[in-house]
This record gives sequence, C-alpha cells and structure tokens, in this order.
Amino acid sequence: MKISGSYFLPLPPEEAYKKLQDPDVLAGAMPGCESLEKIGDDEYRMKMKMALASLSGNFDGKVRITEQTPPESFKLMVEGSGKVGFMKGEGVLKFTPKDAGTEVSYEGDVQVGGTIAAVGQRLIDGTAKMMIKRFFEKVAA
Amino acid sequence: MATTTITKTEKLVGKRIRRREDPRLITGTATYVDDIKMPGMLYAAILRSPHAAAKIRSIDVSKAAALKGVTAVFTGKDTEQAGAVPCGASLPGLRVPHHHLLAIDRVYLVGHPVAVVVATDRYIARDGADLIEVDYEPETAVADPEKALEPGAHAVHPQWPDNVAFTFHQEGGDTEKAFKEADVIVKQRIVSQRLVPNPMETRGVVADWRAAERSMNLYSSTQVPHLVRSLVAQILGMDENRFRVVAPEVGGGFGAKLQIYAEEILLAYISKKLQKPVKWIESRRENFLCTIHGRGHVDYYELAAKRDGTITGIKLKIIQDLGAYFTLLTPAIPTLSVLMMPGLYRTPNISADIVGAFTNCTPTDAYRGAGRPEATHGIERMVDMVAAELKMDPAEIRLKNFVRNEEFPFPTATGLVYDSGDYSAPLKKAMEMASYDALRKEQVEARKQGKFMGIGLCAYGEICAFGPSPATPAGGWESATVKIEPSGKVTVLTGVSPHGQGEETTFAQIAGDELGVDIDDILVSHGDTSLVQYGIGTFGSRSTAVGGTALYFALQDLKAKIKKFGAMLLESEDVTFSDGKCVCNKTGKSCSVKEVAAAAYRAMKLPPNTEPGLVATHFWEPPNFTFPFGAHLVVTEVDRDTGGVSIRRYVAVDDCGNILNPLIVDGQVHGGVAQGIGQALWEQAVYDDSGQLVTGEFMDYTMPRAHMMPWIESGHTITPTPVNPLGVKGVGEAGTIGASPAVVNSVVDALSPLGVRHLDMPLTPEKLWKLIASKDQAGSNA
Amino acid sequence: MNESITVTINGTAYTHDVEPRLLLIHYLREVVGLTGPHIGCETSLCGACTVELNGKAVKSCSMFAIQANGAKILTVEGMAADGKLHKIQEAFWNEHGLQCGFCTPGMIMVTKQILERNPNPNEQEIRHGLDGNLCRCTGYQHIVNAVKAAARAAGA
Amino acid sequence: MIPQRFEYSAPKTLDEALGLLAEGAKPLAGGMSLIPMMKLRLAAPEHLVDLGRIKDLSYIREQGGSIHIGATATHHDVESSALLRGKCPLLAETASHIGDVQVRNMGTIGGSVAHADPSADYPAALQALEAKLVLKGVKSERTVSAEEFFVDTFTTALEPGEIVREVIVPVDGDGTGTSYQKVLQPASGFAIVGIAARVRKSGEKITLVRIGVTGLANRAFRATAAEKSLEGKTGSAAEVQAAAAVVAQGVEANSDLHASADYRKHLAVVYAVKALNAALSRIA
Repeated sequence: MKISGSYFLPLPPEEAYKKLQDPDVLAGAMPGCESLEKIGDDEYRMKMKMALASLSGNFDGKVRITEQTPPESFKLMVEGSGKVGFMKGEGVLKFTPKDAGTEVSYEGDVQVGGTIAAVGQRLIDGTAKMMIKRFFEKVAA
Repeated sequence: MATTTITKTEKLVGKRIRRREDPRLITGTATYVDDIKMPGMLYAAILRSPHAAAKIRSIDVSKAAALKGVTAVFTGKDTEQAGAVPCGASLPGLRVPHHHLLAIDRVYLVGHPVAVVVATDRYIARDGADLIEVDYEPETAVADPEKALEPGAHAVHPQWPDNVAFTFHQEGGDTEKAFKEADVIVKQRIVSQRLVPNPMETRGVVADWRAAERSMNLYSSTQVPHLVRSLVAQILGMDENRFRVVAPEVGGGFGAKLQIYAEEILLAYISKKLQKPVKWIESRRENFLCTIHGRGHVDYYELAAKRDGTITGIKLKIIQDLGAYFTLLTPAIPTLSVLMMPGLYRTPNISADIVGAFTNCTPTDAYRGAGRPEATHGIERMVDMVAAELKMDPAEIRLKNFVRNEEFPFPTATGLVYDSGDYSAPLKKAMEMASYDALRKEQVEARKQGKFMGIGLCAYGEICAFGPSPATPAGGWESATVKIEPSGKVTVLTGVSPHGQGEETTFAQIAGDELGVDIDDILVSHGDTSLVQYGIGTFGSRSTAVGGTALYFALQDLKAKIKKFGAMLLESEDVTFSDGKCVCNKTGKSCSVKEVAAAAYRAMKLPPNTEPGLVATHFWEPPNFTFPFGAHLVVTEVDRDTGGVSIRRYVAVDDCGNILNPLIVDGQVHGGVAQGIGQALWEQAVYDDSGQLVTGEFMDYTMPRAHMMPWIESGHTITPTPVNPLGVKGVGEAGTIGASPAVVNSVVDALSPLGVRHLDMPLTPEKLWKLIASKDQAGSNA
Repeated sequence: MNESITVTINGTAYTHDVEPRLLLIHYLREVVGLTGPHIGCETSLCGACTVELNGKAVKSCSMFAIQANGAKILTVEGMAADGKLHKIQEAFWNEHGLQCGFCTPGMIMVTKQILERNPNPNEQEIRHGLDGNLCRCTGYQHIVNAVKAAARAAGA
Repeated sequence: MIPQRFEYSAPKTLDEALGLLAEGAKPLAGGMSLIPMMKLRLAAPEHLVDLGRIKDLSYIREQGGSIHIGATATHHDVESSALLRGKCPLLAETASHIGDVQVRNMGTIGGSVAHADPSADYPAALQALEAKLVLKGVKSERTVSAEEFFVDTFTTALEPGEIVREVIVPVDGDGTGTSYQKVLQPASGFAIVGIAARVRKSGEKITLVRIGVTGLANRAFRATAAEKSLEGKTGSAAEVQAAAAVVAQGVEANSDLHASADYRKHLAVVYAVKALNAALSRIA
C-alpha cells in the first residue's frame, strides 16, 4: 500500500534531518518501540509492542537508514515480524525549508503480511496514517 | 407444500420428494469429520508461512516440543521421505514441481505448511505452533500470472526461470482462413478472476492407525474417498486393502474437495508414527490459503463473423494462473475451457493456446464449473460484442448460430460430440418468461429518463457427466451395488460421494421405481471404502448421469435375478417382473420382492446354475459426456450515483435432460446461480504484489448473503440425452456457468449508452461509478 | 485456573470445570458432546455456530463458555420434542432448505429468533434476518421459502 | 481459532470491575469485536473483566429530559427499545444496522463505542445527537461529548482503567426528523460510509441540523459546514444537495480495497442527501 504525507517541524532542515536520524529520538517516537539497539552503520535492531484498541502484538525488527543526502532526503526502512505476521514500511523523507521550519514530506510503501493482513485490510490505511502522525508529533515534542 | 406425497402405485422419478438425508441434518445429528471423537485422540495444528516466497534459514521447535501436552512436532525434515502431494493431470512437456508435504528449505506461498504440532487437545496444539521459531529470508514474490511471464520476473521455482509450467495448443478447421474472410473481427481481453470455493465446512482429517490390524482408517471431508485411498496408500506404501477412507457427512465441496491434500497424507503418516488417532481441522483462514482456488484466467479472445452474424472463427489465448504448485487436476482445468470454447454455436474454426504460469499463490483447480464458466463467460461476452458491432439483437445472433436440432450428434471444432439439444428452446422460454420484447421497450423509456437498465442474455452449454475414461485422469466410469436383504429391504451402495446433491434421495427414487418397492425400504449408502465397491466420486455433474446409470444397470441385473427366483417360486418359465411383483403370465399368480428375497437366501429349491442371494454390482463406462445447456436472462439497473448494481429479475431456464426430482434440481440451480452472481458482482481473491491474499477471510472476501440474492425464476426444457438410459445430463454446475455472463452482459447492456462494451468481474460499485463518472465527465466536456 | 460453570442445555443441567479461554462452541461440541452447532469461520461472520442463549440467538464461537455460566441454552438438538420435529425443522425439510447441511443448525436457530420477533415476516425481512448466516449451497431461496413455510405453520 | 490463555473475572459490581481494570485488566463487554481478534491471536489480554454480570448496567431510561443508556445495553435492546423508538429513533435505527441478529443480541453500546472502530455505526448517530458519554474510573467520573470522545482510529478519550459507563442522548420533541443511511461493506457488514442526519424545523424553517459521519475518516465526526449550510433554509432539493456537497470537504478520507478515498467522499455526499431527505420527510 502506498502512503504519503507531510508534517511541519519547527526546526531548520539540517536539525530536522539530524533529529530524525537520532536513535534516541527514533526510539522515543516510533509507536510501541521498546528498545532500539545499534547493530551497524545506520542500522538498528528494534523491539516493538504494538497496541491498537484491543489488538496487540510483539514485533522484532530492524530500522535502517539509507540513501542519505543531507539535509535534503534519506530513506527510512522499518520492518518487524511477530506471531501475528509482519510489517514493512519503506519511505523517502524529504526536507524542505518552510516558514522558518521544515516541511518533512514522505512517500513510500507499507506492506503487511500474515494474520494481520487477513483481517486488517480495512484498517491498514487508517492505522498507518495514525502511527505516522503520532511519530511526527513525538518527534516535534 | 413444496413436496409431494406419493401414493403407492405412482412412479417416484420426476416427483418433488423431500430429501431422505435431511432428518439427520436438521436435527444436528449428522457426523462431519470434526464430530468424530476417538479414545486417545490427538490434535494437530499446522504452522504456516506468512511469506509468499522465502528461504528458511532455520526452524527451532524446541520450545513447542517442551510444552506440556505436546506429543510431537514434525517439520519438513521428518516428512521429506514420506512422499509428496500428487498431481493426476498430464500434458506434454508439463513441468511438475515436487510438492513436499511440509516445506524443506523454502516456502512458495503464504500458508505453505512448515511444521505440525501434535498435542492432547487442539488448544495446546495451537499454543505449541506459536512457540515454533522460524527464521525466514523473504524474497520478492510474483502474484500475477501475466507479470510472472514477463522477463526478469521472480522465478517461483528457481529451476524454471520463465515461470511457464506448460503451453498447449489446439485447433480445428481453418481459423486463419475464417479470419481472413471475416467481415468483422472483435477482440477483447477478458479476465475471469480467482475465486475461493469456500464450502461452509472447511477441510478436516482424522487418521486412525491400528497397528495390530495393520490398517489405516482415514476420515476426510472429501468428494473422492476411493481416490484418496488409492493415492494416499500408494504414497505412504500402505496396503490399499487395509486402507479405509471414509467421507462422512461432507459440508460442501464445489471441487475444493476433489483433491488429495497434504494434510491427508500427513495425518496418516503421523498417526502411524505415533500409533494414535490424530485429528486436524482446517480453520477458515487456512481454507482461504491452503485449499484450492478456482478460475484465475486472463483470456485474449478474437471472434470472426460475417455481416449476417454468422460466427466463423474463434481464437483464444488463455493465461492460466496455476499458483505455486499443482493439486490433483490443476493443469488440466484450462483445457476444459478450450473444449467448450465454441459454446452452443456451430463455429467450425477454432484455435486455442494456453500458457500455464506459476505464481506465488494458492494452486487453482476445479471449482464449480472448472474451466467451463471461463469458456462460457468468454464466448457469451464475445457474442454480445459481435452483436453490438453488427447492431443485432443479442438473442437474434445466438439463435442464428446455435447448433441446429437436426445436427445432433454434433461434432465440434474442438473434437467433442454434443449429444442432444434444442438450444433455442431455453432461450425462447426465458425470453417469454421475462417478456423480452416488453423489457426492451421499457429499456428505451428508462434510457430516456437517464436510467441505466440492462437486459443480459447467456446461452450456455457445458460438458458434464465426467466422463469417458480415456478423458478422465482417474477413470470416468462409476459403480453401483444393489442388494436386496433377506427381509426384502434394499441397500444401494454407490461409488459416487454426494455432499449435498441429494443422491440418497434420487437414487432411492430410481431403485424404488425399478424394483417397485416402497422408498422407505431403500437405503442408499456411500463414502466408505470398506463398505462400497470401488468408485470414482462426485464432481463434474456426474453423480446421477454416471453413478445413477451404473445403478440403473445394476438394477437391471438384479431384476433378471429376481425374475429367475420368481420363476422358481411360481414354478413357471413365463414370468414378468413389474411394480414389485413377479407375475406368472399363465396363471396370474404372483409373488412379491419380499417373498423372492426370502427364497433367494433360503435357497431351498435353487434351479441349476443359479447362485443364491440377491446382489448385483455394475460398473458403467459412459460412451460420451453429456452436454446440458440453458439460457439465463437477467435484468439489472445500475445506480448512477453509487455504481451499485441491482438485479431486478433473474430468469434461469435449464435443460439438464430428464429431471428425477424437480425440488433438488431447483436447489442445484439456485446454489449455482448464487456462486455465478458472486463471481460477477462480489467475489475475488485479491493478492497484493508481495503475494499476500488480502481477501483472506470473510471480513474481506464477499460471500453472497441472503439479502444480496435476487429471487430466481426458474424454468426448464427437457431434452433427454441418448448417452444414458435415464436421459439425465447433470445440473450441479449449470447455474454457476450460466450466471456470470448473463449478469455481466446485462450490466454492459445497461451502460452501453456510455459506449461501454466490456467490463471485467467483479462489477463492484466503485468500478462502475468511476466509469460512469468518467464518461459523464467526457460527455459534458464534449 | 479452571473455573466451574453450570449451564442448562436443552433442559439438562451440566456442571464442568473449564478453562476461561474455552469457547462456548467448543464447550458444547467437545465437552457436552452436542455437535449440532458447527464452526465455519473464526470471525463470527458465518453463523453456523448459532445457538439460543437465554432466549436470544448468539454465535457460540464468539463467546466463552464461562460467560454462559448460569445460562439456559438451546441447541438444534433440543428443537425436536417428544420425537416430533419442530415446525421450523419440518419447514426446512419440506422446502429443501438445505443441501450439505453444514449451515443448517445455525439457520434453524436464527429462524427461530426471526419468527419470535416477527411472526409474519416478508421476504425482505427474512433475508435481512438471515444476514448473519452464510450458506454456500442453496442460494438462500429455499431457505427463504422454509422460513415463510415455518411462519405459516406456526400461524396455522 | 483458539485464543491464548487469560485470567477471567466476572465482578457483580461496577466498583469491583473498575478496581480490576485499574490494575491493568481489560474489559469484556459483548465481545463481538474482541473475541474474534483473540481467536486469531491478534489480541491477547492477560486478564479479562467480564462486565456482563454487573447488575443494572443495561438500562435504558429517561431521566431529566434525556435518555440514559447503560454500557451493557445490547444493540438489540437499543433497536427494540420503545422509549428510544419514540423519543430518540435515530439511535434505535442506527442500532438496527449493526452487524446481524446474533451480533446485535450480544454486542453492547458501551463496548462498541469504547472500541471506536472508524467504520462502526453508533458513532455517527452519537455525533449527530451530540450525545454525552459518562466515563468512569476507579476514582473518577466525568462526562464528555461524543465530539471529545472519538479521538482517532480505535482511539478514544478513555484513560487507562476507565470504561464508558453510560451514553446519554437527547429527547427530540416534535419537529425533529432523523435518519441513518449506510453503505454496507458487503463482506463484513461494516459501514463504508454511514450518515446520521438530525433535522429540526420550526414552521418552514430549519432551525437545527446535525450530521454525523462514520466510515469516511479516521474517526466519526460532525459535518459542521454542511450543517451550517442547511440551517435557516427550508430544505429544498437544491439546499439539501448544496449542504451534502460539503459533507466530505477537507476530510482526509480512508481508503481500502473496498472503497478508495475518492469514492468514499462521493458516497458521503450521495448518502448525506439520502439521510437529510429522509430526516426531513420524517419531521412530524
């Protein structure tokens, strides 16, 4: 499924760019992130506990940052798998100066597999949007 | 009352008799596989792949094996030597992937079985499956057959990088000439989308190995118990005569249970290994992923016609989405589409090609209609397009091209011989029932008011009663045994394996008429290989036409015996047997079947060369298929605002030859039509690019529900087949085959004022709304 | 962990220790041995498991046995009385309202509820009432006829 | 098909239940959303508190000019309540659209609204009715509006340990007409779009319009621009059309395989017309 959108951060592009690659910031902002551990250059192992309404599940996954062209764009990849299936999100984040801050726009793909894919079809879009919104809100906070 | 009460002397055949199988079903006392319980029985749960294509790096079952209550855990390593899932179809040059019971080092589709956990109850087995850790290395998958055939696509099986399992070509007549000399040529790509059969009872297996007897007892929700026995016994190296397969009550099949599945082999293997009875019941989620799918065609059609509407040639290229593996008949199904590609028309020139493509999806196989719905959908859409091109009425072009009554038996360009027919009769009857001319007038008015009203026709033909053995992979004959017990009660053992079609009733009607005994004195049994002589099973609308005929001939053999014993009792050579009595033509003295039966077993005064007892068995090989036909007429209206389709009228006129029980025939038609409308409007197995089945539960896969179905007005014409003495053709698949083209033709007709000439299924409201909106837009811009 | 429950099913009281996670459908089928109610899905969308609980049709696959503690349950097995079929059962039989029979126990139980709440439903009301129950065999037409016939029989 | 193990409590009083919820247990009401998810193991609560045994929590009663509905009143209770049918027919009508007979027999209003499924039916009506929800925790009780309550996809104003104790809807006197119109997602029965309309007239003039929309966005919401557009008018076909036309304006619409965002927005307009016209026609 394709996703795209944008979010305004009240920071100059250089800082916004840096902040969105800061493991501590990522760990704090990724919904359900319980731990983020560096395993390579721009690569982290992540444990997540996702909870949405009554739904919940533990995921083991990875976060990877590639295609870096500071302070304009980079590619963020998040993947996780657990007993209920797996999910994978991949997107390019672009940083454009706007009103003394930065507009961060993203465009990418979300893939979901396993049991969640079987019953969650009507919810994947909305849930993905909400997660992304929460993520940016936390980054901005 | 819908049903008829029978007085003694009336014939049973042809009556609306309520079904004899129903009392156990309406009281909840029937025994389906999951109702079987045995002392010490274990339960299996299967862990399946969430990925459509992945390497397996490792499997760790230690935590599962350590769980209290878990008896054993099996992975591909344990079962690799046990065998593979068989494919019964063969085509020249066919590439047959080895279909392991459990994944070895890679998975090829979502739902691919990876491990089996066996435990003391199903809750623990499920808990155990959660504790298995599998490390996958996901790969790109391919889920679309046309994409699979593109250069550079992911190879489903690395050894065959082009994803081509086979190609097939057939032609008849001179198609090139026909196209060269055509006045019009119409071309269209037509998709017949993947469907999920979804019988309400999922699959299930109980395997019970009895070591002391060296015997296997396998209970499976199957349409083909004898085939399961032969193949599973062979695969596992067990003795076929000590291998009993029981198809207990089976909750629907529709082709999905015309299979030999991995779980049947696995459970038998595990039961023997553990020396315990083991049960596995498929979840609905597993059913979506691991039981066969149907259809999955992309068809490229070309039709050549003369200006007067005569169809002179058909070219067809089928891209068949096979899935990742073959099940029993996977590659054979599209060849049935080729056989039926001329439909009911005389067209002497055909050319067909099939490309079978592997995808990382569930295998496709025989789903209600199996190849014929695709063929009928194609030809019936194309004929409408030619009619539109030539500005002919769709009824007129059909009537013009039908095989004529005097031409039967009619050899088709695809090598078949149509048995009998009056192809215009059902079409004319449907048009009469619907007041076709008045509908067309109404349509003119409706269009003036800006309404999208459509009238759709479909004249379908199908190939049924599978079938002559040379054309049917496992043999196409059928068997029956009739026994009259010493008390005069009658037992029929049939080789077919009905699961809703009502043969316990129709076969009792046949036997009751032939023997002149009360229907309540007849028991029809089936589905247990230890009870019933070898048989083929129930599929392809064959049970009554082939199995019923075997019964008919067994009854004739038995009647000859009855006459012989009657002669003995009446001490006369000149004896007639009718209406349940042997009558001496000279003295008028008579004796009943009951008296004859007692005498046959008492065997006091046996004539020379006479064996005691009253049993007859007949194996009947049909000389040809049968070819039922019919016409469906559908009136639809498309909502301009929402794109929603409402079916205002549904008229189905079917000719399935002689009708043994009209109540049951109507039921078969209704159910078939529901599945056909389901394909036309709602149902689709949708895979995303990564091979996830996104309509993989009832949450997203739209099954027809009561409020979505129109009232079906059914009618019949009757053209008996000469292929069998009962004159019956088969009706199980007719409704499904007739419905989808009739509905789509109707909706295309409704939207034809917008210039629409073709729509692919399912006709979802959004699809139609977008189309209407875009044309309205274009119209207002013009 | 297990808790004791007492349930009256088809007029008979049963007491069992059950795990809280035991679904009512499994309790009925596996513990009590009433295999009339069936399991056709896991998303409460097929209705094959329908039973009557304290006078209301419910999907027994979507509740826990422990929730039914103290309840009165009627399953399809309890519909016939004194060796005589219930009028709804007769109607399904007469009208050929079933083929493979797997959905039938659920259909019969929901029909009971439909007719209790609306003794004389029209076709649309019947179809709406059957919406929680899937049948793959009949196309629903003979089921609709059966509900109508049962309504007539009850009125007679 | 088989849920994970959990601990189960079935308290007889609300206080007892709230005490358990405060310790992290999860509430079980009708279970119509929760139990299927547990069977698929997408939900695995460790401790379930069954609210079904709490006495006097399924009431529907008139009190101080409003109707109060206890959390465990089932959808069937709501759809068949003579009180609601007479004095707040919108809620009864909406309840009759939920799921199927069996689901309505088990599912509860408290459970449904707390779940906050973005495609659920009730939230549209509750928005149109400007309903109040009483939220209760072990030490707190507060009342929030439907507008405040529905926050986002599956997200409500409920704090951990709180439950929806009751729903309060107004009594609409003469001069008010209502309607709930829904496009069904045919597989699951959820709303692709559902529009609840509530219109009041004084003489020929429309004095109040409330439009609740579900299925379209991440949460059910009130289409205030459409409401304003129709207030003060007479309800002519053109006015209704103009009001409905802005019902989805500025909304970031949901999209799934059953309906794209554009189609949803379009359906919202079409069904707003239907709902408004039906509501207008029902003004006594």
